[in-house]
Amino acid sequence: MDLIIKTTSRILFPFVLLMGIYVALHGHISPGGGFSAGAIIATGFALLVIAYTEGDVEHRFTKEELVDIKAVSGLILLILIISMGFAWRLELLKTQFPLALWSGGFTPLLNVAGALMVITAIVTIIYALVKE
Amino acid sequence: MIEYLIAMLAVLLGIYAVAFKDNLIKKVLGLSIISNGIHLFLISIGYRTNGGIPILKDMDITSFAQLAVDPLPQAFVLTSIVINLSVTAVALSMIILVYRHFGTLDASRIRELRG
Amino acid sequence: MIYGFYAVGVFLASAFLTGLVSIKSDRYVPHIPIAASLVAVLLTIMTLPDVFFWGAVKMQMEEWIAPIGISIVADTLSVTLALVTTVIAFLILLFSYRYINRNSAKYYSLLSLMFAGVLGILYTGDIFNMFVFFEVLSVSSYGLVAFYRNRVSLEAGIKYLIMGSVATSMLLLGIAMLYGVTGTVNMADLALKLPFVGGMVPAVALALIMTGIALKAGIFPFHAWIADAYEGAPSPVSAALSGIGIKAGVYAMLRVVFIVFNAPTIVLDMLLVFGVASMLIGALLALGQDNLKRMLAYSSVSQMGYIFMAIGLGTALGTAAGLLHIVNHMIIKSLLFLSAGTVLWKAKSTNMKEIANTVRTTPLMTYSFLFGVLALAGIPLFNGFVSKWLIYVASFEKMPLLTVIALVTSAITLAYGLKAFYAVFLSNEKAGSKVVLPLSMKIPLVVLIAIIILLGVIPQIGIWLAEMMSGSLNPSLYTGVVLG
Amino acid sequence: METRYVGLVSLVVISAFMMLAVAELPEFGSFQKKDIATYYLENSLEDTGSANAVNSIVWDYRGYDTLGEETVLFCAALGVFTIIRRRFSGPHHKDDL
Repeated sequence: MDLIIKTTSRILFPFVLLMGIYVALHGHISPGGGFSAGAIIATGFALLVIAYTEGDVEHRFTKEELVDIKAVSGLILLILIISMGFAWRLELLKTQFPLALWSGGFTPLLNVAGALMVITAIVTIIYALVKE
Repeated sequence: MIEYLIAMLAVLLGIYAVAFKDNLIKKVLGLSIISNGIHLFLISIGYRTNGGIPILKDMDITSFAQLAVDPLPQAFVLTSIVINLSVTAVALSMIILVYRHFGTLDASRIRELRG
Repeated sequence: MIYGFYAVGVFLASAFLTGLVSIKSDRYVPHIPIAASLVAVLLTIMTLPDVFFWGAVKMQMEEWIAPIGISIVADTLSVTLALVTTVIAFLILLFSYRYINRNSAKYYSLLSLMFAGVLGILYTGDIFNMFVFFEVLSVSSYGLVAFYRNRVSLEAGIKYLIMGSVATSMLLLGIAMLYGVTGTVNMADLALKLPFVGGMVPAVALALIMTGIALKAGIFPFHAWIADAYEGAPSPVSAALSGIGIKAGVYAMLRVVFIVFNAPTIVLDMLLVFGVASMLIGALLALGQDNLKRMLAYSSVSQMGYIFMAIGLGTALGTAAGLLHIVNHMIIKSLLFLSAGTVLWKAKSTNMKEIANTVRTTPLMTYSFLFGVLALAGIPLFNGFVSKWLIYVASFEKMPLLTVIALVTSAITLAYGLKAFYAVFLSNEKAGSKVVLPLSMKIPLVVLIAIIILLGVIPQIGIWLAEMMSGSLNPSLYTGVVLG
Repeated sequence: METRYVGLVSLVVISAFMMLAVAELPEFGSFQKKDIATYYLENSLEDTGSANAVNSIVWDYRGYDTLGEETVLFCAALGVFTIIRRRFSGPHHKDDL
């Protein structure tokens, strides 16, 4: 990939990230939420992975052989958050703490966890496919 | 009634692609066409004539309930999109290796070559 | 409280923990799923008393009123199947302790997710939730079928994937239509609202759902993928798929046809026709196979035909016989695949002739395969006999011709079973490497043989179980419990 | 080639069947028989505290579905990794059994 694509993707990446984070955090007020935010940020990463040969992207991820185990475990942490939420809520601790600032009870927390989950999954899949 | 037809046509197109196209990648594309057709069908089931998006902006609850579109199929579509994504991801990674092993993506030829 | 339902969470947790543990060392990876399946067995046993006492128990996710949230229902049918599933899951995981030595972290994660998917289907009372867990079951088995990554398993994997996802899309389309017409997704609510809906839509929705589920259960017109998938997959995975994966499809079909649509007669007759067809075709195809795994795969198709035929009879005895045959077939088929696994462990190919002169089998392997074949064919003193005898009696009441066909198929089953038994086990006094079975492979075989003989010698257990299970198939009890 | 005709015929039959069913679905914009949906619209704010009804359903009312869906995503990532392992061996010999 020649220089133009590399530089533009490098410049563009932070804005995509910002957009994704905004959508994730405001899931309970504005449209979008966990999944769309995850998709947005994942496309940001995909942009980088495709623009750069994996050589340069390598420094974004840890060492080569750790990548696939790390990716798997990365997913796990996030699923644990979600299943914790699910299990915790199963005990019907319905303490509806009306966080004034967030005006959301429990959903924003799960939105962010879901978004992280989707990002890790898609990024690992893209990375595996590109590296192949 | 006509509005649902388009969704049905998409599903049928997808089925045609999966059943009759030989190239594996076309089959996987057919799968996502079926899936998108179903999503269109789901959303159009939940539609309400000139209904607004189901997000409570600056309305009181009762008029919001009369105006907003049905949110339940949208939740199903969200789930189904992610499922479709994961199935396509697994399918594509398999196709990469099938191509490496068999040298071709033609489903009928693969069946002969598997020996 | 439905403790058995937490088994789904236990399997999910074990899948994720194996991934985490695999970072440090691969040595402790198999221990987690095996422990998890033990906990799952315990949890399911804990639910047995109150389910069998009340007939059906409902638990609501976060206490929303019935049709709003997702309702979790455990009735006698789902708990019995869940118990058999968790026991077999434990045995399969134990069996693969020494069988899979490379990439074991991913293998165990995917396998425990597959069991989580099956248990999720068994316990859910919500039709969309059943679709989601069908997907969990199928996506994890796509990865497992293509686990060996050689020519055969890759081709099997891609074919299974394409057929599987078309099936689940049809299922989703059927659910979408039902939602369009009735506005609810909760099965009990659907059962109440569907009779008031006229016209064609329920019929088409049922047809779509049935095609999706029939494809998953590998019935006659859609049985193409089964032989390849079982041939390509590692033996414990084929045992899990045929023992448990297909049964989730049959359970879902039972749930939809009997509870939601209240068993319309046309559907039962169709089940009868498809059952008889797949019974015969499966048996004949199995007869002609010289590959051990493909033969077992086609015998699964024919046994599923028995189950569908028994249920298609429509009589109370027929359904009871069919349900009992599901349980029996789960146990027998897992035993057969695991014993085939022990043989194939050291053998290079799955062709029966070549196996004969490469592996000298130990007595345990020989007897386990022999007992499995005899039980499959319904020979007295084995559990297969109890359910097959009920099927013969039930089909005799309805149409004597069916009993004749059933008897002929059992004869064919015996024929191809013994043919495989002779080819692989009896004719190899010659060289071949002595196979020393590790303990982790011996225990599952011994346990399964014990269960088969126990159920065979004391048929009252089976008959009592069949009555209890068929008791849960009446919609009024189900809707009463769920909707209060 | 005859399998093509059989396939085509079955496709035509399926499409006719589906069109019939579609004809009887409720009117496009009509919102009848949706009591559950109206329940969600009415009390999603005070039950889950989020104005976005779709999000409250996905994450709170039917969170169990989303958990199942996350596991599907997790299975896919694992499936891709089991299939594309780094030590990919040559095309023509039996892989690690």
